[in-house]
Amino acid sequence: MQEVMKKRASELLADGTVVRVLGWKNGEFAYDPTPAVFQTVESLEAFVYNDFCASNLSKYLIKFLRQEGKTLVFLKPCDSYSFNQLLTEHRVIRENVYIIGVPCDGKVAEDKLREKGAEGILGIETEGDQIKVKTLYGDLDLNKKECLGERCLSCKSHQVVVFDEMLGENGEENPDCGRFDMVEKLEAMTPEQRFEFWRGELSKCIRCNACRNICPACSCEKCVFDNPASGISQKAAADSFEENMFHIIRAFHVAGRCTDCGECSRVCPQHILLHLLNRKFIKEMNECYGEYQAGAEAGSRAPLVNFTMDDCEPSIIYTKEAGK
Amino acid sequence: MADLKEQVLTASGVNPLKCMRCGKCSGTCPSYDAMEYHPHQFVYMVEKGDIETLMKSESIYKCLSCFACIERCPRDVEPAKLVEAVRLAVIRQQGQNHLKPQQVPEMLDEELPQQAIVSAFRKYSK
Amino acid sequence: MRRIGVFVCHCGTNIAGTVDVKTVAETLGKEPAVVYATDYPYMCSEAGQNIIKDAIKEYKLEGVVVCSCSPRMHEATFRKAVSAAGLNPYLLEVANIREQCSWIHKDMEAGTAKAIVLGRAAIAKVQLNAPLIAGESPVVKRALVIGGGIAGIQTALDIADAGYPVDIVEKEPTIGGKMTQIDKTFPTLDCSSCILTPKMVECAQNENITIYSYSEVEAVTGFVGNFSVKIRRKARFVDENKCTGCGVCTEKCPVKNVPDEYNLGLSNRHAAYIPFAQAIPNVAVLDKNRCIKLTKGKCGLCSTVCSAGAIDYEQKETIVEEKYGAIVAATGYNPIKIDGYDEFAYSQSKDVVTSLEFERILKADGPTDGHLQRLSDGKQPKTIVFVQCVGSRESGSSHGCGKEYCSKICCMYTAKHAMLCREKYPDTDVYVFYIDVRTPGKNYDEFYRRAVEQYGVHYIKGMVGKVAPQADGSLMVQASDLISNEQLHVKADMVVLAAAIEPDKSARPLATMLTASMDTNDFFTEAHAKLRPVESPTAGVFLSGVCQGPKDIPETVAQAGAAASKVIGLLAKDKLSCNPCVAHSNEMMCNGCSSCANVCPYGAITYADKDFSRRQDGSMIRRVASVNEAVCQGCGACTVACPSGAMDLKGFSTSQIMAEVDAICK
Amino acid sequence: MQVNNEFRPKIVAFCCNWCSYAGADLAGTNRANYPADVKIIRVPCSCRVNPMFILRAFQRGADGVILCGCHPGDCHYTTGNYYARRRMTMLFSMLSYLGIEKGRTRVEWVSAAEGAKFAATMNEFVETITALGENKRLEDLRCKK
Repeated sequence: MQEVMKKRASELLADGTVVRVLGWKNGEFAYDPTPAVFQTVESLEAFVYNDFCASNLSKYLIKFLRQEGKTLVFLKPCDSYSFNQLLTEHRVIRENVYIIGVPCDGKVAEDKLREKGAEGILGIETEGDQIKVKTLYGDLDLNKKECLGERCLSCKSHQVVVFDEMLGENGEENPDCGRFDMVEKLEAMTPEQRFEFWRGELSKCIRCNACRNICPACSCEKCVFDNPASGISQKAAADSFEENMFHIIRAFHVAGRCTDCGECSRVCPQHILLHLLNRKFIKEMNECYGEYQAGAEAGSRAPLVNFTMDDCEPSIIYTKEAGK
Repeated sequence: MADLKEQVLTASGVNPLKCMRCGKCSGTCPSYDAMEYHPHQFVYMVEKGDIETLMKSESIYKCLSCFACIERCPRDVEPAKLVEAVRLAVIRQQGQNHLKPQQVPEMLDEELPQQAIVSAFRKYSK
Repeated sequence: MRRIGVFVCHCGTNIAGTVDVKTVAETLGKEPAVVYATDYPYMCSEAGQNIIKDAIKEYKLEGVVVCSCSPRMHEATFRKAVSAAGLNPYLLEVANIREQCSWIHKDMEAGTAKAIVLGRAAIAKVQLNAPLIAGESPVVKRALVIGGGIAGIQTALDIADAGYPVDIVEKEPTIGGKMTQIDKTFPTLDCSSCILTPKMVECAQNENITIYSYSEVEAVTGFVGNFSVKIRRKARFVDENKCTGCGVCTEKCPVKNVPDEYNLGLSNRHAAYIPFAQAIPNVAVLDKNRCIKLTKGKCGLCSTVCSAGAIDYEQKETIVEEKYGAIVAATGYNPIKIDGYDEFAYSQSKDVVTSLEFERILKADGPTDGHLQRLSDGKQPKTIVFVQCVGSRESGSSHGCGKEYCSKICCMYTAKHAMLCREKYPDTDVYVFYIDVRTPGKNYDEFYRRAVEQYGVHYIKGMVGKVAPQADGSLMVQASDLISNEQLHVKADMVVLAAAIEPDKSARPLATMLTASMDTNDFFTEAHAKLRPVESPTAGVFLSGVCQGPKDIPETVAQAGAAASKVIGLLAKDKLSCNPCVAHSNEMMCNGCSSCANVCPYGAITYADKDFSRRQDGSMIRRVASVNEAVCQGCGACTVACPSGAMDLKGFSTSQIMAEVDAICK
Repeated sequence: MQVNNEFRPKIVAFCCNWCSYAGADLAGTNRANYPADVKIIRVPCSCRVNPMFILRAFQRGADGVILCGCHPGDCHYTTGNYYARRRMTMLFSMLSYLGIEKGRTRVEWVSAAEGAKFAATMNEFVETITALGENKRLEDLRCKK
């Protein structure tokens, strides 16, 4: 796949269709490819695409919004939802982007490989269900399914929802992904248990802002937490409340806009299950206001900037819980 | 006295203060002429706390419980429920339990609907 | 830190009775920013206001906190005072220590403590208040009156007399409203048409008045002084300018069995019709649902007989768009549907009628040509029973169509009906069953007493429980007489039900278009129940007649005049100052995501690409929001929808509210 | 009488200017009592209330926060309370999800005519919050072990 992508990118650069390519190149470690911009055919030498290329490229397009020339971007299914959402919010201009959709059946997580004993990872090769992990200490043959990142285990859709051309075959939505299973489990707990759970999770936060910086929905010119006029600006959490505040407000700000791409949890160095906050909102909004998938359709109106006259009352949350 | 009023109000769930004295209940009542105290008077007398007079009156047994007064009342006062509550107050005062659980088995009989026994039990015991 | 002055009002003993005002002033005086604090028996009095003005000058105050009654009461007063002393009026905050403190707390200690906290919150807020300057917007010197009944007519005439152009929109083919259907009016018993029709004619002839009959308001945008309204003129298939109102088409039209609205369906009219003889405009209408030509393409008789050539089967509805400075709602009322009251046998017997139907029976141009007759057999009734409060004064659940309020007019018109029956037909027995007879008003109780004493109408206190049609065509009325404590059985020939009145169905959608508020009964809410009874809380929208609450004709006319004078007061101004507490967007932080525009009910937010290249951290053109300050009403929905916090509300900014929260929770 | 050491909750009530604030004024005019623990902040519309404000109140030591607005359909700005309703539903959902006691936050629609309802609501809310006791969970999530 990497070679096909490289070839297409070279062609489009060469014939002037696009002036830059947004893709991935190897980062500091082989298991951590980093988003990269390529402006010449020669530079595409460094272009990488493998099962480590997890990062969502959509957000980087905001930067090229008004720059000269078209940008070629490779979008996985997850990323394409984010792209649509950014389109809805006028953060990208469709005409300025050339999208090549790439199918995805899950990306491999480095920590899963470590669990399987892979140290000193040098590269990865995929052959169907099997992956060959090259390490300093020799190759390791592993089952890909067992090495997928958490988010890929409950992938909502294998479908690229917006593209100019598709490389390989486009996948389908996956409604039975069980992505709300964990949310349901939490909901079934007593408030005390949930409190304990979240205390454990959120107290790990070191306010590195990785979740915010990676999130395609968190693309504000200036985040409220960096804005002294907002009244809640904070560089680091002064007390545990501010940790909560940060995560609640962040979840609230992306509620209805979060496409559930799972980048927040993927990049969290403390492995906080941040996506469970977003998924709670998605689930609750689905239940209260009807099914809505942010980014499935550009231009759709998110539940929180919409209403019906006979919406449920907020107290439903309490009766719901009492009913459990 | 006050307890009795409280008891009637609780048993009936009626708030007589909602009454606007229009008399539609009495206007609609089929047993009106048989009653010494008429539906609208029930509401007024309960409100005043004059329950004992009602308890002594035959009127409470003249009410057919047809609920026309409840149906027609423009203010949702439900006079028939007050009549029923006064009847109940009378029964409760007449020496406590008229029907003890032990008595029930011997009363059982093929002809008698079980429901009648259950409601009688409910009504005639404290 | 700003220099703040605190002024604590005693409001006589209203505040001082449960709040230790001296302690409040003393404690607040020790707050870091406060340079002056005092208390006074009546801050709103001239002397009280002078204390504030003097202190502003003497202590060079940069912010003022008044601890007094609700800001809804005297905020404007104090703003004016502050402004007179040279301080921006928006550098004032009112701490509500009366309605929300002294009046609800009996304990002095708790009340005083709370007053101090409320004062602190106001001090914290005023520290962050920005000096705001109200913008100005021009006033379009034209008024719109929606509804052409007596309320709308009177309002329009009064506005027109003051020299301002005014348009009346009436959904029926003619103006006039309910008053056209009424026979006589209480308490003078003069003829309704005789006093109404001259006013209708005056409307038609007044150069300042344009009547859009058979028209409805389709959309309203804009704001006080500058409304833009779309009026849908329904097709009447008759050219208004050509039609002479000769009525030939209405006689020749072969479709004769259309229920006549003017007679409440008690008689029939043709498919081509003029509602009644004195209609304004006196122009025919073709009923598009019943006209053979319009439904089947055949006939065309009316066109043949019309010598003026006014019939136009191709006429389409049109939209008129016009700008107005003020809008008056005068949408009126209707009697409620009483089909749900089975006990009164309204649906079962033709001889059980509503009071408005009874008006039609009494009126000379009605279905019986003004003869008192039973609708079933045309016989003159010998015994008539009037039932009061049918559907009025009911609590919600009883019949589902009842109204909790008193319809106000029924007692008087029933007395009128009873009197007229006895006067014209002295051999008639007339009973009125009432719960209460309510006759406040000049000469009203005298009128009612006359019905009893001079005309011998039997007034019986008690409600009718049942009306049962008998085999012989009579009606058995069963009712209670609460005074004699007996149940009555009256054999009647006719029963007249005083049905409750309710706002016209068009009022609710209109209120939505006008963004004017309504109560649960669909009556328009006034800006202040006592002090601003003819204004809607929505600026520039005024209320005339029953759309605001039940009223009789004299009251309606009085209110119509009052609404007109408010409109005239508005139109007399060339410019209006806008509410400065509006949203504004910080372009440096705006993402241009449109979340704010999605939730704005006024369409006040627009987007434009702006060049931010001079900024060092990026050379970019960005899409950013801007707020039209004349359109924004300051609700703040956008401020929460905005994820980046770029949108804020002047006067209620995020930092101001947070400061209040902090002060209260301290 | 306030007795020392007795727990008195801190309660912040956000009231929309047009309905609920006027309703609160009416409660005052009618002398309908409710505890002094309730402090009202006036906002133009319930939709002005940012979830941030509510969290901020809890952070600063509030034990309960209640938001009052016009009845749905009666908003002075036509639609404001509809948005507020959704936002608050979601906020409550999240707070409950994080294990915060239900009942600490509440939304109530109070019209300008419902002075009695305002007082009754506040009495009830103060009772609920007094029973729940001090707000601990939202004040400190990490260090209380």
